[in-house]
Amino acid sequence: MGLVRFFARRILLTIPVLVGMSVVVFLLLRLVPGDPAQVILGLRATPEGLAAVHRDLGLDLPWHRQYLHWVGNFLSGDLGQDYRSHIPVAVLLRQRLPVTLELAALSMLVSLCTAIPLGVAAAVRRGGAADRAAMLLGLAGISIPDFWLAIMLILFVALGLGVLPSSGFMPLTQNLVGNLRSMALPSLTLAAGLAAVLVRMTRASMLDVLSREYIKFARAKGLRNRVVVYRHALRNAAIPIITLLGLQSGYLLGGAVIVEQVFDLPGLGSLTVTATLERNYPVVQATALLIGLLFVVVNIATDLVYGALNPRIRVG
Amino acid sequence: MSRLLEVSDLTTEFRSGPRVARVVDRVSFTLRPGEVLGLVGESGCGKSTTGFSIMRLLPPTARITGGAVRLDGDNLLTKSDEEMRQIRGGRIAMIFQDPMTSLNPVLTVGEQLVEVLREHRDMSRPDARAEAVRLLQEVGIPSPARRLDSYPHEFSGGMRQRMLIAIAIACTPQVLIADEPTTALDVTIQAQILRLLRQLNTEHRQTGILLITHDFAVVAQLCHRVVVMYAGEIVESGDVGEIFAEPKHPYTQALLGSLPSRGGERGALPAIEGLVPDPAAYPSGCRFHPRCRMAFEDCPVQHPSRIPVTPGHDAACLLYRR
Amino acid sequence: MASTEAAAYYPRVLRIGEILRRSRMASAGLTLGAVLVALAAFAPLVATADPTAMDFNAPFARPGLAHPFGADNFGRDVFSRVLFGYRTSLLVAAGSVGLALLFGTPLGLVAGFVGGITDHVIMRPMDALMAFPAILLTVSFAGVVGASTGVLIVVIAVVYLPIIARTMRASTLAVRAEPFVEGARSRGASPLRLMARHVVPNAMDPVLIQASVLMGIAILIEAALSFIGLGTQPPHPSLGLMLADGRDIMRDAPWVVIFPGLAIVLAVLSFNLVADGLRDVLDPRGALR
Amino acid sequence: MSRLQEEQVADLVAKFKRGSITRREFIAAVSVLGGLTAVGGTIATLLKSSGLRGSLTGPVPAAAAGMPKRGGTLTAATIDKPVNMDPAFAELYSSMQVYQNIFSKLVYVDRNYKFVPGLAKSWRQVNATTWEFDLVDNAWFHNGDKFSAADVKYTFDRLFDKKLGAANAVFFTPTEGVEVVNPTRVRIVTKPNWGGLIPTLAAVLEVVNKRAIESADPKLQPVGTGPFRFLEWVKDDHITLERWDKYFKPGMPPLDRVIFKAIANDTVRLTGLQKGEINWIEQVPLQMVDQLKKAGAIKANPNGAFFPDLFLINCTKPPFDKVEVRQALSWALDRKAIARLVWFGQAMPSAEALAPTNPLYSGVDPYEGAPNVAKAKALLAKAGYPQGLKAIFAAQPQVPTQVQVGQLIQQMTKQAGIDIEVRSFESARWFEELATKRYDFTSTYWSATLDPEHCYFPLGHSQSPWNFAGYKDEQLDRALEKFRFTVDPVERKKAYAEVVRLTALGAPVVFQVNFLRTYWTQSNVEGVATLPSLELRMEDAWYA
Repeated sequence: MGLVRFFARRILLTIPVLVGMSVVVFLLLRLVPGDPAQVILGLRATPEGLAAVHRDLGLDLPWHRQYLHWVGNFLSGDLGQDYRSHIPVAVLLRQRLPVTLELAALSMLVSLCTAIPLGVAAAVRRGGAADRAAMLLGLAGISIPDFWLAIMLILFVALGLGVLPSSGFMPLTQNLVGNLRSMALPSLTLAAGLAAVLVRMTRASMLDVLSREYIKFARAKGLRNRVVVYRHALRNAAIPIITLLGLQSGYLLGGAVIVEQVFDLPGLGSLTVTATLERNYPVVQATALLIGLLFVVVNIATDLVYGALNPRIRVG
Repeated sequence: MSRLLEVSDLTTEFRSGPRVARVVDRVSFTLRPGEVLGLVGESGCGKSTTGFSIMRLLPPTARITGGAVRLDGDNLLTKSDEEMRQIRGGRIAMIFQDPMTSLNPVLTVGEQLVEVLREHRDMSRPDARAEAVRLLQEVGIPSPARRLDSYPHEFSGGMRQRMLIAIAIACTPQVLIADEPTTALDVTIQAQILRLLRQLNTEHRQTGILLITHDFAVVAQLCHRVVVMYAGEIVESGDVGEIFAEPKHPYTQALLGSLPSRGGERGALPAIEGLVPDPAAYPSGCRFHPRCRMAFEDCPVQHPSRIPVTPGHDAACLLYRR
Repeated sequence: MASTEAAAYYPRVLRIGEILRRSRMASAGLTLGAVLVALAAFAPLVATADPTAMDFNAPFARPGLAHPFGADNFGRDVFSRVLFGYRTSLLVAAGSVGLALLFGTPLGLVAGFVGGITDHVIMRPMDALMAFPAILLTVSFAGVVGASTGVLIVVIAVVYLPIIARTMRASTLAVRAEPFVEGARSRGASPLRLMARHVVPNAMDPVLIQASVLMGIAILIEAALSFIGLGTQPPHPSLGLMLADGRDIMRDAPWVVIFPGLAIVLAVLSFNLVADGLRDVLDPRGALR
Repeated sequence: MSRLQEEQVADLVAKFKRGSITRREFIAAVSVLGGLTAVGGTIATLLKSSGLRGSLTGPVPAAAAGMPKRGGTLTAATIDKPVNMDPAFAELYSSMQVYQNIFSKLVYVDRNYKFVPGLAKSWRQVNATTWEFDLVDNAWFHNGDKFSAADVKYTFDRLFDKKLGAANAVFFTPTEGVEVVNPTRVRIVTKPNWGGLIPTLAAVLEVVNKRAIESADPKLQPVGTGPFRFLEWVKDDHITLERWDKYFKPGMPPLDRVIFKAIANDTVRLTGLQKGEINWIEQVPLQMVDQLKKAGAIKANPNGAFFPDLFLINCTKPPFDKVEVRQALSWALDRKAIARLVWFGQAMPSAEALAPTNPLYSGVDPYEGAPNVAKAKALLAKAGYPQGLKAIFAAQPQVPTQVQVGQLIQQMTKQAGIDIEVRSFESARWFEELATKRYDFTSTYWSATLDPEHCYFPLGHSQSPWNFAGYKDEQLDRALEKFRFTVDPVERKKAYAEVVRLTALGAPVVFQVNFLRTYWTQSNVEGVATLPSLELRMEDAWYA
């Protein structure tokens, strides 16, 4: 029963935040100079043409009516159409979300598999090879801008060795190998940055836990080293790591804009940028809400995992 | 088999950069089965380090540089890490000082008990759980079956200390090292834990208990023999009765003097002036001489060796030269 | 007693001597940082050419004597552009973090110290600000005022404000619970005096460490935003802009993207080294991640 | 020159264009065939064109190799995504590239600027204000309706419907009315002697069907009489067209199907072609053109300089309100450097909108010999800016060539005393700057250049809605109208030359270069060439 109450409370709490955000995004878009009709008609715009587009898109209505109109459609499941390509926004999001999710999942996976073991090894044998590697990867990782790393990978791996594609996206449904090849370099780029932060956090958190009394007591009980490190230490060290993962996945979902653009991946990030630049109101409003929702889902998931790991704050 | 645990000339040093602190300096004592030996001294005298040296559970900056620790004739210092690991928790177990921090907060109490049983007595999971319930009962925890799957934060300090004890005796160890087991508890709980330890001592006749404490009252209630440490050395050892009746070493006398006895007269308790010496720069000769009221010209020069004052009761003080 | 009293006034971070002595990393970071700042400051002297000067008949010149880092498609000297690019990067980093500190610290201090309703009134908008998509913020600022380095400094400062405020609030809460603060309060010290003499000096350490990290990240953000055309405007050299322009021609002139990128890495690395060094010295147990 | 020689020369020209033989080999081979002069204009044009490494702008010989074979599917990759299939709007060039294969025009233009029959078999100018068109009787709309004159009338009526606000209406302003004489003859009444009717019909008038427009959204469901029928549009991915069996040109089009994809990134588009997944692409990374031509694995099809890039100068506010300042800017330009450095040699320096191959081409350039710093400085002094002036060039980060040209002229004009700041505006803001005339000056391309009227008139005439420069000059207006209302080709060419001269001197717009739009295909694809109307006629394409 506790869990249901927890979910209900969290969902109810997020609704005002999302509504608030949608209003702010709606207003901000209208406040910023630049008329969507002008972008659509470009140099061939004529006064009648602009008026016709405004009528067609409902932009001639007062703002509050436009917002209520949008909310009405939203509640009935209609997210409106992309001003330029007339593609239903729902279709656009359905095409773009999997790309962003796959990119986020792959880079999260790669970074977890490298950062956690390396961070643990670094903490267990301080000053050892793993520790030096962790420090190096950590410092280099957070100092290298991801978009530069992307360009270097394209330059040396894609163009240099001609091994992996330098850009473009092959849908999973179409061809698995092609998909993984097209996602290889982009996820590697994001994973590097994420792994750097993760390895530093894991190492610091493990060092902190390994100095605790209950670890000394576990050793006094004569438990194998593996048991002490992974069952006793890592489970405690995982708590701050999970918090970090929650924050980082927020970045992966909305922030990986530039990596998406450098590798020409049709993800949510690049959609937000192009739509914002073209004043594509329905697309921007929908993507902002979706990214906001993903943030909320990630936060709830982090809290749940928190509870699972840390009995003291277990929920329900 | 009369000598269960024989520590001879054990020396442990902490190295940090140029500084070398000889925290344990040629310490020797023996523990017989069924006996409770008190290792007593002010904090910082090296008694806890002695305990951890025996367990070979020292931090990276510390190293045992001399002596021998024979458990049942085996010299633990020559054991490999793996061999030592199997001994810990099995043949030698340890109880830590602060129950609040010694149990893993994210694992259930049952898990932390069962894992020791499965490790050393390779029992199956169900058998281990059953044994765990029995152990909790033995250390006086109410409705143990139900509490097995609770988490440490759901227990009081006293209960958690009983948990530590249960874990320690899980594999009926030959030697039980208790490092300040009651210091972190309030007085009423302290009494219960001491009663429990005494009860365990009477039931497990073959187990020897090394009780590390700074509290003579605890020594009085629990120990058969006592060893007094000062500045990394043993300054006096003997039967509890004798030591309490006729302490020989000025340091022991001072310690006992500052003990509020029930019947004693009012008035300020005498305190020992000065501070415990820095382990990297011990005073010359007898290390207690700067704070010793009975010190005379030889004390700063000559280093006293432990001389038997009466059979079974020796003291390391120049007053009792052979 | 006087000496410890005085020491309490200056955040330990500022006792440079001690930090340098005790942390090789911090000193490495500081020296690297100092070198970069010097290069940026004396760019006009050090640069081998005017960063905006084009040489029409030497496009894509390879790295060599004339152009240490080679030339771009307009024949502009990459080395000089990197040096002047540093000026923009360091200006943005210092400006944005400075602004964020100016406003974020007091907000965090008051929220942490006073607590209760004030805490919520200050911190809830901060949380909302953090969830806001930074790209929309940038575009709207750039849209209204026109993209430029100045706008960039303000935008990054706005993004950093909640981070600094939250860090300051957390460390204020920690310091406020310290016995010596309770002691001072019991001696009748006014809240203002309390905050100024006791809380701020001791709470600043984590904030200044955070600031150092944020300086590094600010350089990344400036480069990123210029990369997509919303930050620094041509002809002002910016490392991000150079990367963006270089992308199309990197096949023929890889040096046009390699060196600006390396320059960014060095700048950010110096700030991170300093932050790591400070953290090791001032908080060995790593509580201030 | 014998029939055989002509055949061999054509083959050599085709091989040279594909880059499979170098210029030196070409000349050696031709001389063997009987001397350079004997081969005529083609070779001369080829040799004279400076800065054009390996490409050819002379009149293109007819398809060298045999008759088109029937069948096959061609996958084409344009740069941008198509957005709107309604021909009245002509919204985004990428939309036109698709729907020009679904709809038909009354009149078409071929590679050599000759106007050839489309839905109109023949046409004549009955009197000063009336033109009559005899229509084909075997054309069918894809929804089964038979094509007749009524459809032409409906198309025009819809174009002029103010409520619809169709952009192409601007090109037809001189049109007075359209009358149906009989199902196969239609009469168009215009202002007297409008010389631009035929070129405008060939450029922007696709005939639509009333029943189709009213039954489905014309933006999404195009129905025309063209060679290919609209099959499906998988949004954000591709559009498939299928051969229309009842196409009024017998036996055409050779291809069974055409699939249009959009790939924005040059490298990805090129890789697709090289890997064989795509058979036709719109453009390759410009700096790789020579290298690809040498490699010869993929085919560069004959191209034309039909895509002018020009400066738009705001004449309504300082500093460019004074004509001398605009002229000073014209003098300060180095068009060769722009062509070489910004367009990597894939553009021709040019002082006017038309390509040299266009019969009306004037070659007039009052700024012969630019860049000339002295003249520029003198003009600035005359305009009251002896110590020079500052101006802002508005550039869109999303249009790299615009940012590049901005940075380049910044350097060029500095010596002449014009201090230019390049300021970035994302597209929405850039259009806003243009519409509200807040900008100083900027650059843009202009895609309608089949006839000067489609370019000079909208940009230069004071009454035109697209007079972004806000330029008002009686003399130029009169010259534009004189050119518009002249039919005789010789007179038109003279009138056009005058328009070019006046436009250059008034300098509201300053032409810089003409971009050589090149289509690239796999080696077995024949019949594809850039057309002066920039149409993408897939009906010409076939697999060898």
